[in-house]
Amino acid sequence: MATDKKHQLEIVTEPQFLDGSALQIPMLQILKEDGTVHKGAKLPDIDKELALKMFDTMQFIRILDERMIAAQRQGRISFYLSSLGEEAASIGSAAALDDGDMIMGQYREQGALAYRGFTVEQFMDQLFSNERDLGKGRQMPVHYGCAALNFMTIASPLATQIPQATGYAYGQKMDKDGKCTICYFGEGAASEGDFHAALNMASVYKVPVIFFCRNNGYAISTPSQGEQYGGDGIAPRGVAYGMKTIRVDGNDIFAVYQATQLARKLAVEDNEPVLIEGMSYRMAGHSTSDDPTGYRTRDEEASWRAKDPLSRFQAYLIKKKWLTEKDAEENFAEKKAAVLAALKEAEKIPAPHIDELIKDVYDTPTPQLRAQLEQLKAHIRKYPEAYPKTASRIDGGDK
Amino acid sequence: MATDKKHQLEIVTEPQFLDGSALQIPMLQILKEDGTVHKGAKLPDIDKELALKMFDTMQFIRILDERMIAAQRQGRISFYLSSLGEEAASIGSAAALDDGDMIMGQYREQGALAYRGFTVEQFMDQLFSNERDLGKGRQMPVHYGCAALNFMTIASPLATQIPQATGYAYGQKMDKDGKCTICYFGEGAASEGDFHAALNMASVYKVPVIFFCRNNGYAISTPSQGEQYGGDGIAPRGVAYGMKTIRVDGNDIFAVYQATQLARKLAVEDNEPVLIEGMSYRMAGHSTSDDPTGYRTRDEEASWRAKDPLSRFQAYLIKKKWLTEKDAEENFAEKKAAVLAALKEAEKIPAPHIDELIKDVYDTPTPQLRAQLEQLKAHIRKYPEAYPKTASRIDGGDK
Amino acid sequence: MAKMNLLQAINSALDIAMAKSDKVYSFGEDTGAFGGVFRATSGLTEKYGRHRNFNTPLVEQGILGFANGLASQGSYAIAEIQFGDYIFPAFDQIVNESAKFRYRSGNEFNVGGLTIRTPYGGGIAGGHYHSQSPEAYFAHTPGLKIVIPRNPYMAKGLLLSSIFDPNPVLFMEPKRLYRASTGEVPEEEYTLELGKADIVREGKDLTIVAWGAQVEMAEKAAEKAAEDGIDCEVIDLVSLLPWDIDTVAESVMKTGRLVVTQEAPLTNGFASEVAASIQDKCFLYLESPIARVCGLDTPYPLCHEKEYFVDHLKVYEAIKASMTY
Amino acid sequence: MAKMNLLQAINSALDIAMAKSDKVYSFGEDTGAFGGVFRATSGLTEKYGRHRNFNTPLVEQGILGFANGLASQGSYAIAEIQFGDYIFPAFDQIVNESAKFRYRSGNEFNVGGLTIRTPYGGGIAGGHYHSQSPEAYFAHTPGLKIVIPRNPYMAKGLLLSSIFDPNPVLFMEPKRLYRASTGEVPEEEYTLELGKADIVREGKDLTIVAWGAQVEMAEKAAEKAAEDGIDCEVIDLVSLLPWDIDTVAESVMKTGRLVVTQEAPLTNGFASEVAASIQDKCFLYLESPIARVCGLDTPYPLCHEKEYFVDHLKVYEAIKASMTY
Ligand SMILES: Cc1ncc(C[n+]2csc(CCOP(=O)(O)OP(=O)(O)O)c2C)c(N)n1
Ligand SMILES: Cc1ncc(C[n+]2csc(CCOP(=O)(O)OP(=O)(O)O)c2C)c(N)n1
Ligand SMILES: [Mg+2]
Ligand SMILES: [Mg+2]
Repeated sequence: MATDKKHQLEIVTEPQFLDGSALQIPMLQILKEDGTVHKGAKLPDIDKELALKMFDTMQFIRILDERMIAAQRQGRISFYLSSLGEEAASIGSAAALDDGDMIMGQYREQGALAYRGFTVEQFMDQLFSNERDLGKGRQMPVHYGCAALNFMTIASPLATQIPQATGYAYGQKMDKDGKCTICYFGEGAASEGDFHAALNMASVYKVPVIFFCRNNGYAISTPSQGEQYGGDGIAPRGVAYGMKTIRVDGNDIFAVYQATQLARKLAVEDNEPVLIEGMSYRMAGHSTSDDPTGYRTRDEEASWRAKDPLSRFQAYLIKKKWLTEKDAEENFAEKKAAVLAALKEAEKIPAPHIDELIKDVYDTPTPQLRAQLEQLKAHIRKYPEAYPKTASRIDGGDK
Repeated sequence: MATDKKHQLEIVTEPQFLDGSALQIPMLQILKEDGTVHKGAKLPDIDKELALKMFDTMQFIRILDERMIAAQRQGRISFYLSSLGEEAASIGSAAALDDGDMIMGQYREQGALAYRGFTVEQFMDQLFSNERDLGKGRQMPVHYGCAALNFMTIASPLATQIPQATGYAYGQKMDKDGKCTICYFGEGAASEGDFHAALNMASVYKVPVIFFCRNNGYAISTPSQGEQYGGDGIAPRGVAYGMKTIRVDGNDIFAVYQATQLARKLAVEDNEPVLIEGMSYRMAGHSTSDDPTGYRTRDEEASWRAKDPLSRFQAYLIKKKWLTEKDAEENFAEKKAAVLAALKEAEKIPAPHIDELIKDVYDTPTPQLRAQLEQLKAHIRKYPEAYPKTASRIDGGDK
Repeated sequence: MAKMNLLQAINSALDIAMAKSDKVYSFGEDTGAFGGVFRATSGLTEKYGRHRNFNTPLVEQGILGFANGLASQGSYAIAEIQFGDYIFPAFDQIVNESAKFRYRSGNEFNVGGLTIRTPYGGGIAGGHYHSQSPEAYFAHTPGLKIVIPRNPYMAKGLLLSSIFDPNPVLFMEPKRLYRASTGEVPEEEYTLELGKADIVREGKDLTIVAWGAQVEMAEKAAEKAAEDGIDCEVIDLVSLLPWDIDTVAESVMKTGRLVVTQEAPLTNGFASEVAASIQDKCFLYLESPIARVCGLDTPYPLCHEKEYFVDHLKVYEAIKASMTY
Repeated sequence: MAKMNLLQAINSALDIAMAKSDKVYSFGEDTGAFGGVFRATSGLTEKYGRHRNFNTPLVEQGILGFANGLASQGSYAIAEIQFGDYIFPAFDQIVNESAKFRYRSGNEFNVGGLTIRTPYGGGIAGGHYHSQSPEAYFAHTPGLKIVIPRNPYMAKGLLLSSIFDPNPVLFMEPKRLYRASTGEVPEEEYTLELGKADIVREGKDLTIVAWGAQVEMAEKAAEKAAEDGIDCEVIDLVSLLPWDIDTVAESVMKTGRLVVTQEAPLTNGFASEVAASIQDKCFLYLESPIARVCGLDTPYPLCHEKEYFVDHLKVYEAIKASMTY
């Protein structure tokens, strides 16, 4: 009832304005920057196998990102967008989920996808828009998606996936399938109207969704504090929506894992939506189209290199004797070789056939679309040299 | 800097989820429901003249609203939307402002407009869409606007005026004119994406704007608590944006006045945006198109009648001896007569000339629009009986 | 068969769809137990529970975002936007998301289960923001279907088809006809083909194309023209995306003349698409220019609604002008 | 005169406008000291301070809401939307607010000081969401002006006109030409008339209508056709709202043939409006159907961009088809 609530309101007779200081939210950290554990901190329940899988994925993504930035510089792909420095956020959270949970990402969550089992070949096929790409080469590099792995296809418009996650989770709740949805987004995207809609609706409907905000300090060139928002980041908004909320060190894979594991329990068992704000830093440029020297200092970047999530976790694993320096190096070399091999293979695979152009607009192409395609093909046949990627195969389609 | 903030974050090593209970915001009340003053409460600095002007305006609006609901039932106007029960919120806040401050309303702020000096004739001209209407009869009843009184024309799309208020206030800040903007909206409209954009941007830019949320318990049939939002109303969002925030009893004109006066000081002197949440209740249907018996009980309505802002204020004034019962009754009768007279006059004034149809689309009509108008006029001349409102005057325009 | 008005026909379609599958959900502002401001969803909460038919918070972009997500999960999501005039905050979710969901994913994911219902159009003293006919804003969007019924029978069959069509559908309801239009409607389930135009009156002299509430104006104008001995064919487009260009072209090849009418402003309305396509397809058959009878290029006015409105007299005048060209 | 590319011309217009009046503000995502992702606003913060040229939070509906409010206050608000593909969250603020602000208030208030700048169009390997040409979505909106320059000289003069025009203007910048198109541009202030089309090549056999980046394709196609002895007239529409129907009609009455080209998908694009209007105005003069050479009715694809793109060859083929009809 609308009125019940008001009756409970505490009454004061002197005006007092609150502000951001009324709600300062601390940050959960388990691993310190040097990879040692905070005194008294309880480690999440992670065995050696799981820990090494998480580490392996982090290492793989680090290699993939670095290699593909280089490949873009060499002109082999048109565009790339890395998650350098943020691997713990996506991998630590993905590891705490069930494989049946839906993942909706923004575009910097290749770690979560790799953790789910997306192969290096699959990554490359998407990056090269070749005919093996599950997305049929239609979107820019890094817009991965895979129904079999419950990883929703990435799309460029920011924040649109956030209310979609609320809707997806509503379906899961009604299906009573014991699954939840995790939705990643940047602190920049959290300024969009869709963010507000999503969290408010999730709070009203009580759906099993985990909103994971990667607060990496920047939205392209725009610094978060003071230019993206005026308050204490994103977490206080969760409280304002009456939602379970926690802030974690996004570079501490244990903090991320633990918070996500508990969040999943709240989501799946109690239908409580949860907001997690992971504090991190975007180590590279926004994408290969961006040069961050235009808006931030090398000193600032260096100060964050000391907090690197990969070396932090590695230091822990070595101290714990679950890993040796040598293993780490050998694994690194092996993965690098695999990435290089897959890259070389993928770039040779041809582009999708021109017949694919009109598919999937609707479940079946309309007569108009068929006519448009035929007209286009006739045109290509007339000027094959102008359309070299498709002309040679134009009459070998699957129609 | 993006990083400074993070360094200050308090670190915890045990996961703890916050929720709405971390921030419960009390409500300022000065006048109790019976019109007596809370013990120890400091009254705002309001002299007899001001108090009676506020009371007069409340009474006028109450009469106008009741009369026009009746006029709609009689079929004399097509639509009406009252502010019954919420008069204190708009009038108490408007009274605390400077006449040069911009008011941007939603559609239930006729009280603020009347306080500024909009005449009963001006109200009627708009309600009857006659040729004297400042809005040229183009919008539905209650969509008032008046540049001379710094009252932005009301428009139906909800929440769009909230980011506009941030922008308007930005201009005021840059002009250094010592003025601010107040922006009213319902708790329903606060669910829109535009609300989020507006408050976040105001917090980032530090502009002299007062966001006044009239939380009246309903958005048409949708109750606020649990169906519009899951948290503790709208006020906690202000805190989350790092904005000065206060919650007041919206039916207590002193609480409203005092909070707004202090808010204006924060806005104009410190460029601090402020969020005020006024708790109230929509006593009538949403509009004359609505019948609230479909979604709420008479008991609930009755419980709020006891909190009526007009009788509460009247009780205070009589106790204070600034007003007698008899004065109140006589004033009531006088205003009612004026409303009736204005109504009768306004409904006789003709509709705007057909030439007005194409004006103000652009600063000057385009050739295409002129041609369209000429074609329309030729058509009306051919079928005058089909367009009786304009046909007889069609060739007496001002072109 | 039962006598139903357009609202009842819609309610009946929703009822049947919800009974048919547990995975059908209906939601929007005030659409829960209250049944919506026009009462299209009344009774559904009682029958199917408050988790199947429910209120949303007041946020159109959220309604569509939520609906897209729910549909992508495999549910049938029926989202109501209270007035067509308020669909624009959801424009991004519809145009950039719903419409491109399948294509961009290479068919890994889709929102085929999505149906957006919204009342549209004028003639109800609603002024700027309760009268718009925004169909053309959406008609430039591959991936979306747009369907507009003209009467109760069409409304029920088309809505059932839309709900279970494997593509996102924008279903626009002529609100002027909600209670005004009544007719015989089967009580049981039936569907009508999407993408197919309907010849509602045969004629040989001139073709009139209309959709939604304008079909009535076209028919009235045709009747009036018949008194002058002009024999009009009236086509209800029914679907605007994809639209049935062949039926229209065939008719125009027969009649040689075309009048297209829409409530929305002239410039870049859907009538322009019809005219552009048909002059191309039927160039050698046209005996006079294709006429568009549309709203003026102004916002929808309140006090001059009668003058602004595209009534049968305006359509009739266009017919005569075309015949005497 | 100086040699400038299209970006520099825009930057120069902004610079001049901001120098001219203290009440000119420029803002958008990343447009502050950094100068925007394309650098159109670079140097402005340095020159005019961080309160005149600044970053916004990442929220397009907020950018336009803020801009509408600022313009209604009497300021000149120049809002950048980073990519035309991301303008849709602001659709409501533009279509329901900016465009109707003056009309709905009876001219008590207006947002004439508003200019919306946004890069649009394909040819840059941007896929679905960095390639769209959304002009037609806005062209159905009385109250708005839409302006698209084809080269640096036009860009500077038109942008200065747009900024100080007493109506809200959507100014769309062909991003493929940002650095590719260079030319002589006066360093000082100058303006160009809005609403006026520009005949960029005279000819007598066939008229080609284009706007923005497509003008280049039209010109190239005209050159190629000239080799076949076909003499094309090329018209840059420049303004889409209001658009200069008279100039196009005059040309078509002379040539008898019309090809309209646009990057956006065919259905309900602005080319449809041009075709619909011209077949009406020039019915007796047309010797062949008006051809529309447009994108296919699909989302903008990445890997088949070259095939999808409306290049000069496609325009050329349409010219030939029209000539031999
Ligand atoms: C609706 C929309 N607006 C603008 C953009 C352009 N854009 C792409 S990424 C980006 C910054 C995003 O920042 P954030 O959300 O913090 O994520 P991060 O890149 O830091 O991971 C912008 C402005 C977009 N893709 N979509
Ligand atoms: C964008 C938009 N969506 C929907 C509507 C229809 N509508 C008009 S008033 C209203 C409820 C508003 O509730 P609230 O903001 O709480 O204000 P109140 O009426 O209670 O004062 C709705 C849904 C609208 N006018 N604009
Ligand atoms: Mg970021
Ligand atoms: Mg309310």
